[in-house]
Amino acid sequence: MTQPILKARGLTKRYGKVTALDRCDFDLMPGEILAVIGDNGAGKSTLIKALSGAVVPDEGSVELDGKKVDFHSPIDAREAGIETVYQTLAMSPALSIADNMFMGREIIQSGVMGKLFRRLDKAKMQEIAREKLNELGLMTIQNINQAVETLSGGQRQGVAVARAAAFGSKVIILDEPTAALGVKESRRVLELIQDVKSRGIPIILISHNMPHVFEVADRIHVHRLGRRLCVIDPKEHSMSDAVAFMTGAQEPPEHPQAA
Amino acid sequence: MTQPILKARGLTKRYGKVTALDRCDFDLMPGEILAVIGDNGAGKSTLIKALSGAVVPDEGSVELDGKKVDFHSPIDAREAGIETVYQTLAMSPALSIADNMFMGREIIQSGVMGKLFRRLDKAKMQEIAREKLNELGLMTIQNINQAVETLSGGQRQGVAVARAAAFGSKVIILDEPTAALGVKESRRVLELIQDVKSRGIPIILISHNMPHVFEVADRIHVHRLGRRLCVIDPKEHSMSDAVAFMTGAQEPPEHPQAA
Amino acid sequence: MSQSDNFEAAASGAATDVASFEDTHKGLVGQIQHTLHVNPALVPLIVLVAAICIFGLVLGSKFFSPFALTLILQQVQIVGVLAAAQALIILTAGIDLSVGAIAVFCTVIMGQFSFRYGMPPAAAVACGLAMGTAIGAVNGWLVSRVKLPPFIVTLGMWQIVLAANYLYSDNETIRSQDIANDAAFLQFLGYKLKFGGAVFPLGVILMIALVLVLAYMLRSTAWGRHVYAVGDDPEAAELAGVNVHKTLMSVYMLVGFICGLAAWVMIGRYGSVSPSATTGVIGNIQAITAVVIGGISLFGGRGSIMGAFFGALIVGVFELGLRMAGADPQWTYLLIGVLIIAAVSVDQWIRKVTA
Amino acid sequence: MSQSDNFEAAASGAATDVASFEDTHKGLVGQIQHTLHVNPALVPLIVLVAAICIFGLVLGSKFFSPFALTLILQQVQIVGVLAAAQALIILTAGIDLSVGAIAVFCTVIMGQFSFRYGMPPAAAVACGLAMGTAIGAVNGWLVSRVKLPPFIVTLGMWQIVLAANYLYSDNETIRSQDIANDAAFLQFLGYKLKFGGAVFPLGVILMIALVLVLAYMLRSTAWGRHVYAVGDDPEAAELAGVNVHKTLMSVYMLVGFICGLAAWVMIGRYGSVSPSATTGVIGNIQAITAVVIGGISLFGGRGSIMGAFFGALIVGVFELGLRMAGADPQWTYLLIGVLIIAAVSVDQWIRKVTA
Amino acid sequence: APAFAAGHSVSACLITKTDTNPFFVKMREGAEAKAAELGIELNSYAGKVDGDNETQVQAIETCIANGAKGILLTASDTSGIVPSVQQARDAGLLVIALDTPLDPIDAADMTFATDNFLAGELIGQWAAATLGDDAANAKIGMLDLAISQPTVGVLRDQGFLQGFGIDLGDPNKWGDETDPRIVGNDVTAGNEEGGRKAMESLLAKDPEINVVYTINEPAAAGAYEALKDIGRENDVLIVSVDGGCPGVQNVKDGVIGATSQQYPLLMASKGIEAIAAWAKDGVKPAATEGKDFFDTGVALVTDKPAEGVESIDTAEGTELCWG
Ligand SMILES: Nc1ncnc2c1ncn2[C@@H]1O[C@H](COP(=O)(O)OP(=O)(O)OP(=O)(O)O)[C@@H](O)[C@H]1O
Ligand SMILES: Nc1ncnc2c1ncn2[C@@H]1O[C@H](COP(=O)(O)OP(=O)(O)OP(=O)(O)O)[C@@H](O)[C@H]1O
Ligand SMILES: O[C@@H]1[C@@H](O)[C@H](O)OC[C@H]1O
Ligand SMILES: [Mg+2]
Ligand SMILES: [Mg+2]
Repeated sequence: MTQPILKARGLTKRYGKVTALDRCDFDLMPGEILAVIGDNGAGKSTLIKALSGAVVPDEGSVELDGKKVDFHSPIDAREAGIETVYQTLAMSPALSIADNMFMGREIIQSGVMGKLFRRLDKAKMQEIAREKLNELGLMTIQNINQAVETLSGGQRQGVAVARAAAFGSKVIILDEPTAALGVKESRRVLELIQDVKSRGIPIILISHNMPHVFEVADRIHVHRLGRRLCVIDPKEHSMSDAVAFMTGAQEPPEHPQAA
Repeated sequence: MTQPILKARGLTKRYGKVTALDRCDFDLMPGEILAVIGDNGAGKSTLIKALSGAVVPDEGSVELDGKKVDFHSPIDAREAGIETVYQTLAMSPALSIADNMFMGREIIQSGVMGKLFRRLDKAKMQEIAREKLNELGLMTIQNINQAVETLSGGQRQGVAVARAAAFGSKVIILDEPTAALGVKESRRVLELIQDVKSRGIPIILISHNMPHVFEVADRIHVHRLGRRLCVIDPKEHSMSDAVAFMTGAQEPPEHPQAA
Repeated sequence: MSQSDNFEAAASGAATDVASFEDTHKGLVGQIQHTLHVNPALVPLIVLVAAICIFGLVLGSKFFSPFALTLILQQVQIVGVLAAAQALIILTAGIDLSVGAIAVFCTVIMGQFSFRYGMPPAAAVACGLAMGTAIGAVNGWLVSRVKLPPFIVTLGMWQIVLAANYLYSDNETIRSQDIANDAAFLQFLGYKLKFGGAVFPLGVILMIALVLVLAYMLRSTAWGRHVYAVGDDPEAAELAGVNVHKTLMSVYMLVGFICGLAAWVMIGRYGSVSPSATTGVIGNIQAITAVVIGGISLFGGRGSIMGAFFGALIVGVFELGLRMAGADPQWTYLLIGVLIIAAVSVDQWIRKVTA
Repeated sequence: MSQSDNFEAAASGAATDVASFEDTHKGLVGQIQHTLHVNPALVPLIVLVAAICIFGLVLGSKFFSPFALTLILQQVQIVGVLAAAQALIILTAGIDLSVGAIAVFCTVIMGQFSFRYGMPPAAAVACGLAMGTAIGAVNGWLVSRVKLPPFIVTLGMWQIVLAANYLYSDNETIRSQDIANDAAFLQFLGYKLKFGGAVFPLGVILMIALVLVLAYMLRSTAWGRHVYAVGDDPEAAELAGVNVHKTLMSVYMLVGFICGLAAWVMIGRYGSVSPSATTGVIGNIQAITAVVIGGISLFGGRGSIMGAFFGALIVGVFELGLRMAGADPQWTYLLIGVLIIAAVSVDQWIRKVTA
Repeated sequence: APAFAAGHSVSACLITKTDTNPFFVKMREGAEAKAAELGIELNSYAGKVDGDNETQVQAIETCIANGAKGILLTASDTSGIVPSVQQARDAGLLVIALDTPLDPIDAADMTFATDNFLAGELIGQWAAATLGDDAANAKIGMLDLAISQPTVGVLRDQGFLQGFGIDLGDPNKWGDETDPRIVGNDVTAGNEEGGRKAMESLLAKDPEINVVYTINEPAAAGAYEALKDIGRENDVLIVSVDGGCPGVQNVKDGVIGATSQQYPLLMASKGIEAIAAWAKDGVKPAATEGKDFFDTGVALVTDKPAEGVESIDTAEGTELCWG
């Protein structure tokens, strides 16, 4: 049996009286697309934050490739190869689209100006940014130097997704990447996800869009009240089943492990 | 022929070099559910902001009930009976759910404490808030006094929608009210929309979710590149048509006015 | 009906009870943690009590006497009142550099109106309060309507009011004896209630009452909620239906009025009216310091006015304690610098463990 | 495949060109509007030029002379350097109340290390710069690691450094004549280049060079982008992969170093080393004022360092202009308050019409 | 005072305007030396900035709470502090004003001070005498302390003008004079930084200035730097007040023409002696003959003595200087 590439056991996170994660387990297999579904406030975002170092859980352990890891910041996780699009998007509102896309991995000019004066290659970054946005079909962005805060809700989300996709790595986590996107832009993101998978990189996809989830996911982690309720195979269960499990309308199947 | 209850002509809004609205027209008929669809960045949010006083257009006019209006702030629009859920939700992150729901229309205690000292009736506001959230199925909110910034993305959106629904008025505008909502919560919002309509109040619904749009809308305003491309009747056109129009894949029908 | 219904319908049997978990924080520690989590204003109170205890242990009964403890209240009464005013502004994400200058100018108005124009002292006090309110209104208008940054508006106003104060008063001090003889009402708030060794001037009582009233207004009235909302995110507040302009104007005018009250407290405490009172120059920084030590965020919308009051007391305790211990002035300043940082570190630490 | 495909597939023929509209802002006015929209730092420059022109018209050639105009540069050189430092901190959404005190303390270090310990003056200057950097590092560590509000950290540090400055120096001034005789290198930045009536001390040239270098670093290096990102939204920056701690530490240390440079400029300008220089007490407010007039937001992440430089010059022009016009000191003080508010109002107005 | 005064039975307080000015630092050192000699415990306090009445009030309250026997006070606000002084005297403390008389002067038990008006008058007379006939068309720059016009500053400024022969207008205020010889007033905060900027501003207004009054010697040193820059350091007369050692050295080096020297150490040690006597036998000190305060004296220090103005040279001045 293959080892999970990313594995968590007994994750717990409390905020004062609110319990966001309640002894939660998690497994991501190599090369798969794992969807995470659940009610609003079930704890999905908190779970992936705990996996990506953005939140330090009160209890529990995380293993990457079989080795215990202890992320204290998203930078740690990123260095270990985990790339995340957060639900809040994590953008600097006053900075431009290109600035945001290359934040923390700026391109420096070649030649003296770059070596000696560490001058950024703005033209190149803008060009790449425009290209990535076009790939996502975000043709309504008129000015690539617009500040992110002036973008429409969907445009902003598109920039965040483009950023994660542009920097392929070990695991990609997407927290509701298409929530604010239009029909065309959502489709492009789904294609992109397939694309990344075909490069062998596993993906965690949080989404409330059942048709999309059932279209792309290999396995579905159903989250309820801060923990993993069950994992189902989309080929064996219907969307109605999934919705019934996650809302508590129906008991989960006996053997929670599907893959 | 009935008069539109809310009507706009030639609305234009520019931000520096970016054109968000380009001589846009708009009509909302009494008692109808009008959906507004369009690509990301097409200018839908800017349009409804111009209608609700949150943005003052550079050019163009707005009429409410046949009379020209000139809103300079959302408060003006609200006093004229237009209630809006903005895409950015317009919440005070550090304040509680109840505080946010009753912002600007707080309930004051009866009796001396209320009359003389204008003391708020917190218990009552909390009770109503909890009730409205339960109506929307947001059962994962454990603590009604939680600050809004600590809510999950979907919980936050639920609070904003509950706020608008709780205060019925002349026109209700919803800018992507279900984007971050789960399956169950989205359904409840759709039911709520039908409910409001049955009380005779017209609704403007912006959404990227075609099945939902086609389920509830009486007419669909297709927005493209800052203006109204056409208005279609969901009974006469398919979802595919709508998507083809709004993305520019297909020319719109000859007679843009459907109703 | 659309094709999405089939699976969405499955949600209709969803569970309908509010989520709940067993409470794992048990016992006294858990209780304390929860209390602090819910009432962060208590954190500066803990720092305050700790500071009093430490100085009490070191200095003994000299410090731990009703006389010395009420002396602290007397020494912070002006900063305390100004801190209450400053807290309101900072809650709206503003800052007011002019509070001290307005207060001093109002003392001059109260004094000169009585002596130069022979007004009855009660009327002169009313004029002083009105002047404070008017200056506050100008600040508020510039911030809210002209949309200037509060820092700049009140920096300019600070200079304007201070210079006007010197020009109008001719740099003349009105002596305490003269006020006592001819316009005693100006010194009304200096009247002292004594209980054993404890001394409570009316000014101290006014300060405490003011803090309680403002705390009530902020917590339990719609106005208070609007002040927080405006400070938190003015755009969101406006969209949600708060009249941001009206709220800001009311805050700045109220603050001007409170500065007028501070003026009256000043005359009570010092007896005389002096245009060169240092409050005009450093009162703003003192008030801001108290507010920030009290845990109110300079970015607005977070914190409580009680915190500002405790913040003022914390500084007062440090200052009196170090003076009584006989530290020499530069060492006192140095140590107060250290203690301010330490106090806030402790505060931060308590917040962290109770988060 | 799922049932959603049927309609989503319709998007596949979507238009693929980037949206564009005809440009309706035409002509010179449109061009100017667009330039200002894209470079808001130019707005304070306009205010500056307008101020110079108005004073030039009123005062004639007396003001409009190379001598008077370069005198302004000389008078703002210290505030200009401190404002550059302050701008960096404010861009990270911080504030530094200790800049002036650090600068004065560094003059004392440079002076006393030369005279008390007989160090070669160049080494003493290096020690002064190192001390500035070290104090900056402490500030940065408290802000970034202990997570204290910058206002409190630097307020405490202000008091600590100022007191240390008096204690260490014994309040003794080192006279200009003695420095010129025994440690002339300390006065190096006071050396003057003259072109006709125009006078440029090296300190002024250092200030201008510093501003240009910082402007380059902020605009064209990754570090600069990180500074803006941290000031804009530190949580988002951290999530996006910026090392917030490293960025903050580098900013605070650089600022400390620049304060050391300001110290060297001070010795050049005043000749002597005096622990009671006013810069220690009001240098912070002066620097913040320049920064805010220059259009940098106190909430971080917005504005340019050139703005801060123009802000410092605007204040310098007003001060010299009013003094030359013969306003008496109290009136000058009042009018500067008015002019600061007016300058920012004009700035705000220009921004509005070009939005 | 249990914990801290264990070894001493008598404790005293020294409260100065600030302790950033060397004048007060030396005053404190003088008081500390004398207190150590007489076995008195001394606590020192100071305002945060010049003119800080509030902190001085707090200091007096602390002294009362600490059970001190007497207070030496250089008041920031001469009438504003009076009620607190009264409170201290009512509590049985001896209060002595140093350097700056209270208003009214008898609000303190005694005053040990320089006559600041006289100090100004001496340098005014010296400047007028040195210029001779040119005094009639002199161009004078006045470098004062602060826009709040604290009394020391006003007294010296007005004393200087009186000595120079200029009509004072209101003697409680500077800046209201109409004599055309005055180019203007500016403020310096009493340090080099302020001195230089104020001088530059006055020079920009009228580059012909040839007499400069300065509130104290650091301000004078700053003014000199500005003059040196435009090459006028040798044809302008700078006068000042204080007589600190760097100041006297500056007179010797020709930076300052003449300065009026005062004696803070004397004030302080006399003050401590008085408190010791009060604690021991309950006697209060007496005033100088013919004055309502104890005059600790003032002397004009210059190496260019002028006709009709008594002065000492810098050698003697250096011996008497304070810090
Ligand atoms: N900082 C915080 N403080 C307090 N409670 C929090 C905090 N962050 C999250 N919570 C609570 O934890 C629970 C889980 O939140 P989380 O964001 O993980 O939900 P989610 O499953 O991602 O929901 P959604 O689908 O709406 O995004 C919610 O009840 C939320 O209110
Ligand atoms: N304040 C602003 N400054 C500059 N450009 C802006 C501003 N607000 C909106 N825009 C631009 O105007 C256009 C329309 O934005 P709008 O938010 O109305 O789009 P939308 O149709 O609501 O998109 P979405 O479906 O993604 O929410 C976008 O290109 C956006 O970048
Ligand atoms: O009298 C003091 C004076 O001598 C000193 O130079 O400055 C401060 C004054 O109060
Ligand atoms: Mg989430
Ligand atoms: Mg939108």
